[in-house]
Amino acid sequence: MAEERFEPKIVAFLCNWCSYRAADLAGTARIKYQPNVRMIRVMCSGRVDPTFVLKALSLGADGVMIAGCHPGECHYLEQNYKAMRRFSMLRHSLRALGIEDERVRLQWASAAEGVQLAKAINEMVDQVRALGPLNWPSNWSEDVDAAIERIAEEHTEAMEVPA
Amino acid sequence: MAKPSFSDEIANLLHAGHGNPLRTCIQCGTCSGTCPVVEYMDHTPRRIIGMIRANLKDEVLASNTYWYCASCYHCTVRCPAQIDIAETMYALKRYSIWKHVHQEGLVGPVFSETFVKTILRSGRSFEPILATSYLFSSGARELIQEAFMGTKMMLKGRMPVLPPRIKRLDNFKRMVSRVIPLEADS
Amino acid sequence: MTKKGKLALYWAASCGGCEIAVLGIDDKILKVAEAFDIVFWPCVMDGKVRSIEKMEDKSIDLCLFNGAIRTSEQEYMARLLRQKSKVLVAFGSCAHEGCIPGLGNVASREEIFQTAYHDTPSTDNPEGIRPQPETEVDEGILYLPIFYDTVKTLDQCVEVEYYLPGCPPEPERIWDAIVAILEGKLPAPGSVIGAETTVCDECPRKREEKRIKEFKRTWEIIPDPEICLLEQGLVCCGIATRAGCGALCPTVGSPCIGCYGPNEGVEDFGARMMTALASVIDSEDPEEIDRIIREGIPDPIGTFYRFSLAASQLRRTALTTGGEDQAAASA
Amino acid sequence: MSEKVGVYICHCGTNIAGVVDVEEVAKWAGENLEDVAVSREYKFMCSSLGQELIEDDIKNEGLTRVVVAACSPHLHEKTFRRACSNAGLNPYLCQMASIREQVSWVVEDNEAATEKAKAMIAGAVNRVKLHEELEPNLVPVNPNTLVVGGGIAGIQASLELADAGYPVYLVEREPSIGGHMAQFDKTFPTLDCAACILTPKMSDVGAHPNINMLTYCEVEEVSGYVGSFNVRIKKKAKYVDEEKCTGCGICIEKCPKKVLDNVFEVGMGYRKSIDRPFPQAVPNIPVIDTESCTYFQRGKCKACEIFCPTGAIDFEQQDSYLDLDVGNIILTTGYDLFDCKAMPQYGYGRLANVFTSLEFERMCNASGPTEGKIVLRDGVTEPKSVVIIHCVGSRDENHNPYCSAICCMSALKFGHLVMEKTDAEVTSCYIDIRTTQKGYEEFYNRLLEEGMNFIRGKVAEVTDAARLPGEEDKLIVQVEDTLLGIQRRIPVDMVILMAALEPRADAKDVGLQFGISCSMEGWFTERHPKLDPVATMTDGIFIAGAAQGPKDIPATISQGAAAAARVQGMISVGEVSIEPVVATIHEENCSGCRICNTLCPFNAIEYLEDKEVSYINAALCKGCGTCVAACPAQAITGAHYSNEQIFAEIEGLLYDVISGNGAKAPRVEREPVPA
Amino acid sequence: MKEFAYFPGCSLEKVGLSYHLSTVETTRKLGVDLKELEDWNCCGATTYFHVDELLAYTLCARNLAMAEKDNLDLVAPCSACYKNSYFTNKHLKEDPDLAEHINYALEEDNLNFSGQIEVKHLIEVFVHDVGLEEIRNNVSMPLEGLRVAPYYGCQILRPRKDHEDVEQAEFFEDLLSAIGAEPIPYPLKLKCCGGSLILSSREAALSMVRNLLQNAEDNGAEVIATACPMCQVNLECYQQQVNQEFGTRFSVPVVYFTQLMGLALGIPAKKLGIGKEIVAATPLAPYAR
Ligand SMILES: Cc1cc2nc3c(=O)[nH]c(=O)nc-3n(C[C@H](O)[C@H](O)[C@H](O)COP(=O)(O)OP(=O)(O)OC[C@H]3O[C@@H](n4cnc5c(N)ncnc54)[C@H](O)[C@@H]3O)c2cc1C
Ligand SMILES: Cc1cc2nc3c(=O)[nH]c(=O)nc-3n(C[C@H](O)[C@H](O)[C@H](O)COP(=O)(O)OP(=O)(O)OC[C@H]3O[C@@H](n4cnc5c(N)ncnc54)[C@H](O)[C@@H]3O)c2cc1C
Ligand code: SF4
Ligand code: SF4
Ligand code: SF4
Ligand code: SF4
Ligand code: SF4
Ligand code: SF4
Ligand code: SF4
Ligand code: SF4
Repeated sequence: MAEERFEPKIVAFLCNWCSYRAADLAGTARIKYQPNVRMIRVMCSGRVDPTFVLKALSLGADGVMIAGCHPGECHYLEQNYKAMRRFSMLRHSLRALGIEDERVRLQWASAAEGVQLAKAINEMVDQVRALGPLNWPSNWSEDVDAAIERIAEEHTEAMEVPA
Repeated sequence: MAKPSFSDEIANLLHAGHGNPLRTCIQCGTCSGTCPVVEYMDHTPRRIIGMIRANLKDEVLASNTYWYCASCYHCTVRCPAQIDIAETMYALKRYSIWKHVHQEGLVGPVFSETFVKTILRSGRSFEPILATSYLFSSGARELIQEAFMGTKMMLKGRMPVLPPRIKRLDNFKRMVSRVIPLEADS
Repeated sequence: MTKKGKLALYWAASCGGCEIAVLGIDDKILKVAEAFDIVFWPCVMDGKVRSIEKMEDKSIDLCLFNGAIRTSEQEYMARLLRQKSKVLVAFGSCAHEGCIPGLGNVASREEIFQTAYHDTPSTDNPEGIRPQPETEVDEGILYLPIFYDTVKTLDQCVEVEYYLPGCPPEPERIWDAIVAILEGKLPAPGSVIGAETTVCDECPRKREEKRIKEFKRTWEIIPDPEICLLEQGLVCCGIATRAGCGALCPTVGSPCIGCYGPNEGVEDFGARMMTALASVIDSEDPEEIDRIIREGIPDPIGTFYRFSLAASQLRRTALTTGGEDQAAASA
Repeated sequence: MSEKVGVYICHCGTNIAGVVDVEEVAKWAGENLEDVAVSREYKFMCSSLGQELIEDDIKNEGLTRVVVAACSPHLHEKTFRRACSNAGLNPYLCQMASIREQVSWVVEDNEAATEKAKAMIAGAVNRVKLHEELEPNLVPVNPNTLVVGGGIAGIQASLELADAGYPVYLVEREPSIGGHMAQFDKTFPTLDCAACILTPKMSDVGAHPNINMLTYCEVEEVSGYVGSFNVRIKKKAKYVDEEKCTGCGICIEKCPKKVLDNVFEVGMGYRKSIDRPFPQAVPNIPVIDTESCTYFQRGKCKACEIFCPTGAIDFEQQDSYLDLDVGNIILTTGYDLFDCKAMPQYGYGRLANVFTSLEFERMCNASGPTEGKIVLRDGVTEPKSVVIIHCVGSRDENHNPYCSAICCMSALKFGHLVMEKTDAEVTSCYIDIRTTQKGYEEFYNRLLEEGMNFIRGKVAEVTDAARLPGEEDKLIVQVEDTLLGIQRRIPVDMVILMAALEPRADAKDVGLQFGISCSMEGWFTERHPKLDPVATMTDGIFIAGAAQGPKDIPATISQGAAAAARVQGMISVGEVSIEPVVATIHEENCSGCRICNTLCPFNAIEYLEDKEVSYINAALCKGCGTCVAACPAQAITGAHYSNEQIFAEIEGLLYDVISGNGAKAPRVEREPVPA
Repeated sequence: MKEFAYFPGCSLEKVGLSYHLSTVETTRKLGVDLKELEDWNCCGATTYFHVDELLAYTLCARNLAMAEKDNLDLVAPCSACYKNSYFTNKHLKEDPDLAEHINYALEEDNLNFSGQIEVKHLIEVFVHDVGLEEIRNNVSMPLEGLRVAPYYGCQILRPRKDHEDVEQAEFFEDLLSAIGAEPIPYPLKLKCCGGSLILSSREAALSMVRNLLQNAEDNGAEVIATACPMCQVNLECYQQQVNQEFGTRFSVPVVYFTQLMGLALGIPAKKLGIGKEIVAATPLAPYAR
């Protein structure tokens, strides 16, 4: 049997008008892509709050994709430019936190670009797979209960001996 | 794995175009309408593209079309599907040289190989060697004409007498061998 | 008033400023003393942990806990006081969201020890001694608390009833909170006691629509005294920081650095700053945008998470070195 | 109170069930997801039986939330919302998970597909529990309509509305309505004379009591929202008093200044400094062109003023402004013709006898510069041979990738006209002949019968470099006859370029002004390419005609009428419901930082100076959520896309990861320390 | 003063010696400093690409890398050298994988391509970097009355598409006007001369040469000016064979534009290599010093 391959979990935010429709199109056209990406529909890439991305990563996602209409083609005229700026800011901070660029991706996909979206998803999944699991919560999960218990025991012992 | 089709093979040879496929050709004929040498070709450039797409490998390789292409790039700049036709012609030349299949009696392939060998030997080109070595394989009439002109040009000081060389030839050869295996004689 | 309540105050990883802030309520401290018996306040009066351990559960009415959790001992104290107190208040930014001690989360224990016990110029440690959780001496084994890789907030260790934000909390707000507690007019458990809007609300500066072409550092400009600092290019966290301080910093021309923490309902302070600032950058060219951000905000963590890194969604930078040694040794 | 969620998983025949193990997923959802009261799978959820299933469960099981895992919400969200509504559940308490388009159709491995479907459903269930009941907002609709662009599309739309009894303002930026159609001689495929069918319509517009025709005007500013837009119109000075002018034309006759007409006559003819574009212009009022007028340029002349019998000339006239209130807007701004100079290989502008299609139209037109005679640039010589080149600037990645849709038919029309009016031989060089509408292929057949020649091949170049005998003093068209596989050089006297239709040069600006978007090329984007071709993403703004994409007159008219019908529908209902997916600022949390103020492209966000807080006008908000994501105080919430709902969805999507690492949330409760 | 890395190319060493000489003279006169690449190699004309694409890129990249070392833009007077260098530069800049591959080979010669510089054709340097105004100001012997057919050839313009004028260039005419000559319009000015076919497909090439000469002559050209040694050899040296083959009587001098410029700038004819022609450049005599 083949060795078990790491299957990253990626959350994707798709804007209702372009990229979600691109995903629809990829579906209708039966374009196969890797199943690792789980989609959330938002009205616009401009709705994507950096907190969503941080939340997904802190909950254990290995990567996050934000997809929207091409610059200049936003259904809300120009809101994807805001997404672009926030993405730039977020990436700047994520770098400082030690998260690789490939894990968070901004992807433009028009409603006609099912193929391109599928390609981008495949590419991202491959990149994240190559990086390995992010498993962010492990960064802070220290097992310290034993140490605290020992302090408690020590104190109990000390109390038993009358001062 | 399935063997790549002929059209895939040709697409893969178009490195700079990232294998820009010929699939988007709409067979409009702009290329052939443009081509200045089309009357000498046995198939028009458009047909060659159509034939590649139809995987008519033997017919394509047997054609003289790609050896007649003058690399004028006029078709390339005009193609409405942005296909680099001239580059495709190069790809066919390469393919046929590698596979040693091309129409009998064509001068082009011999010339190309000789030319490249010269450069790999010296780093620079040297017209007399080139002309003579290729002329062994072509007719006497051209030989006389070429010798006639060569002498004339030599008299005018326009033909080199000694072959030029570059200085760091060793480095150069090693560099080349990192890209393609050098033949023993070079 | 029939029976006096019992009050405990404790400090964990903190600077002591919060303790001073408590004293900042001035003569009102007497009213506090009227209402409460202070059973534990290590900073001010002698007391024994043991006596707390012996107390009945929930016998302390109010515990004001300041400081973040950096060591196992602090976590032990947090658990202990939790168990003994009816109402546990995360007092001040450190307990609330990690504050400056929480910025230690940009490094690992290993890196911190390396700096503190080896690399600083003033260190004289020829034998390279480092604190160890366990040391064998002739008398037996000596234990030291474990120094965590990751600083935690109080509520990451134990359940907390209320939060009092600020570095330190303003004395007026402390008094307001105490009054609320005394009068039993408390919000739902889990709430922050404070305003529900941000510093801009209290800031007297004039505001226009915001469009930022360039971020400036404080030493680069002498800000106009009337106009919003952010509009002058200074990264002012007043937009995202909970009101309560009276806009102390921006009023005197210094941009807000965010000590009062995020507004009600916000999950990540830094994200709010990032998104707000990025939204109003005045460019549509990705390279230009990158440049403005890179040059204007060289230290995004220090800028956006100065007080809240430990409480943020990601809590810390990726842990590359250090890790298991101490915890493993103690187990 | 916990919610009772119903989960419905659709097989979509085998579309979903063929890949996703729907039984397993339904069982899993029922057993593992919190608050799920009912979990079912069914063959076709969108069928009436499928919908009944939901309705029954809502009634009988008391469901408070519904999740349908089926196709894309773009397809059936409305269907399932309606089902909920029918059963008395607020429609916004329903959520779909797209397990067809995003799972079964795109995932190869059945197991992986089933896993992904579970995650998507977990996300939807988590989210739907936080949904809120929403009610659409109702606003009244002003019965006035603004139509921008007086081509055939705008004319049709205006007449439909006016005939139905509603007031229309028709704004046209040129001095006369009529658009491109007014320039033509005949129209394919029936070859009716363009003027014969257009002029009556134009005069109807001019005379209609319900139409207020505003020619030589431009829209300056637009604000407001569906039902009540406010529009500011700039009336450019005509220097002729419209009230006094009778259209006698004496001024035109007397004006001494003749200039090349680059607009209506596309450079083929001349006009006076005071003139109307063409004799049948509506309104029949001339306009002074200050750029060329002797008086405006040199301060002397005034011939027109002197001769005008009614004293209508007014050199002092200024631009003026008009403010209108309208309920709906129809944009019918049409197209521009591709600039053939961008393809120098065809010689336009260099080789005299290369004409553009529009030039040729003017030449054929009996009232045009040559009075309908087909002649070479010298104005007298009749061509003996003509080549028509198709796809000039169309179907060409170097210029416009799309097909311009009308030029094949126009080329056939031209072929017919040339052969009708001259003895010339006509050859069309084409890539494909596209004659897809009713009667079009028949027209092609007719031209074949009439003897027009066809060569399949895109022309490579047109040159005057003679090489072979017979080429001297001719234009040589070099082309591959692709059906024969040979290159041909065809010597001819005249070449006609079938230039592409392009979006108006200012289309993107106009789009921005009205808050609608354009395709990459610049065509106005419709709400749905198949199902809603005349509406746009902005409610109350409709599009019709060639502004939406290249099309012929029948299609243009249909769209004009369709847009008008849509507007009539809005007016007759009298009020319009606005999607409740809008953003709201919570005043008590807003600090008045003004970060959000610049962010809304629909100007929905205002700053209230007195309260020092920002405010969102729900009627203007389109619900994009950008401001919601931006507010640093988190004072803005977005209905149906709140942070909590999205967080919940993220948690659901990652259900399998979260349970794996025990870090459900950063805040952890611990057991008390033992005493 | 403007400085460029100069890549003369093999042809200029001998066949196109007069191009080299006149280039050196004219640039010097106009204050352009050409620094010859110290150990350049052949660009391979078009034939490399017949044999191996990567090899072709490698050889061109070696020259580019040497120019990068000096941090100078590369200028080539030969159209083939220019086109090969230009596209190698472009493709390598756009495709980091390709660049990595090529750099692996360049390591052997201690070179590295990083995409720092631009590649220009000599005529571009005159038209854009020096500027027509500057040239006009330096003309001491305007070539008044000399009817010149500017011959662009292929590869200055094609396959580059970012020139807005690939189909209808005018800059050669502008340059000729600037030195006082009279550029004659003739439709085939951008057509291929068949240069790369002359050895391999002579029949085709000769017919292309004939068409060009015919078109230039029909339109009244006294001389043809070229900007490429290949074109020059092709159009000039094969005239006799064209005459034999087609029974024509062409005798049109074909000179380098730099030679014409040199004369106009008052440089002695000898220094410009005038006199090395096979078809004597008699129409230039009145302007020669
Ligand atoms: C050469 C040629 C021949 C053709 N022949 C035929 C044919 O025989 N049969 C056929 O069915 N179709 C034919 N067509 C297609 C036909 O022209 C179009 O289908 C039709 O004209 C589209 O009408 P429209 O109203 O959408 O646009 P247009 O005719 O372009 O009208 C748009 C109007 O809007 C005005 N306008 C533009 N912008 C503004 C603004 N910002 N503010 C105010 N006003 C503005 C313009 O001045 C113009 O009056 C032909 C097209 C061409 C190019
Ligand atoms: C194979 C094929 C594929 C196609 N694919 C596409 C595509 O991908 N995209 C696209 O845009 N178009 C496509 N089309 C075209 C599309 O089918 C038509 O444009 C569209 O269906 C026309 O709709 P309709 O309502 O006019 O007619 P119809 O769909 O034919 O509907 C007419 C209805 O009227 C009923 N009816 C008929 N006579 C009577 C009567 N006397 N009394 C009562 N009822 C009656 C019929 O039963 C029928 O339900 C395709 C067509 C075909 C043949
Ligand atoms: S020009 Fe391009 S699209 Fe047309 S036939 Fe040639 S390769 Fe195909
Ligand atoms: S590049 Fe070759 S195929 Fe293309 S037009 Fe020139 S000679 Fe013909
Ligand atoms: S200075 Fe700071 S606190 Fe004051 S208004 Fe501006 S952003 Fe807000
Ligand atoms: S609801 Fe959607 S998925 Fe289900 S049967 Fe209908 S179309 Fe198919
Ligand atoms: S004033 Fe102007 S418009 Fe009137 S007649 Fe004179 S030139 Fe013509
Ligand atoms: S309609 Fe005909 S001529 Fe026009 S672009 Fe389409 S195919 Fe070409
Ligand atoms: S961004 Fe938020 S706090 Fe600032 S003005 Fe807007 S709503 Fe108010
Ligand atoms: S949600 Fe979008 S449309 Fe609505 S007010 Fe905010 S920015 Fe404007």
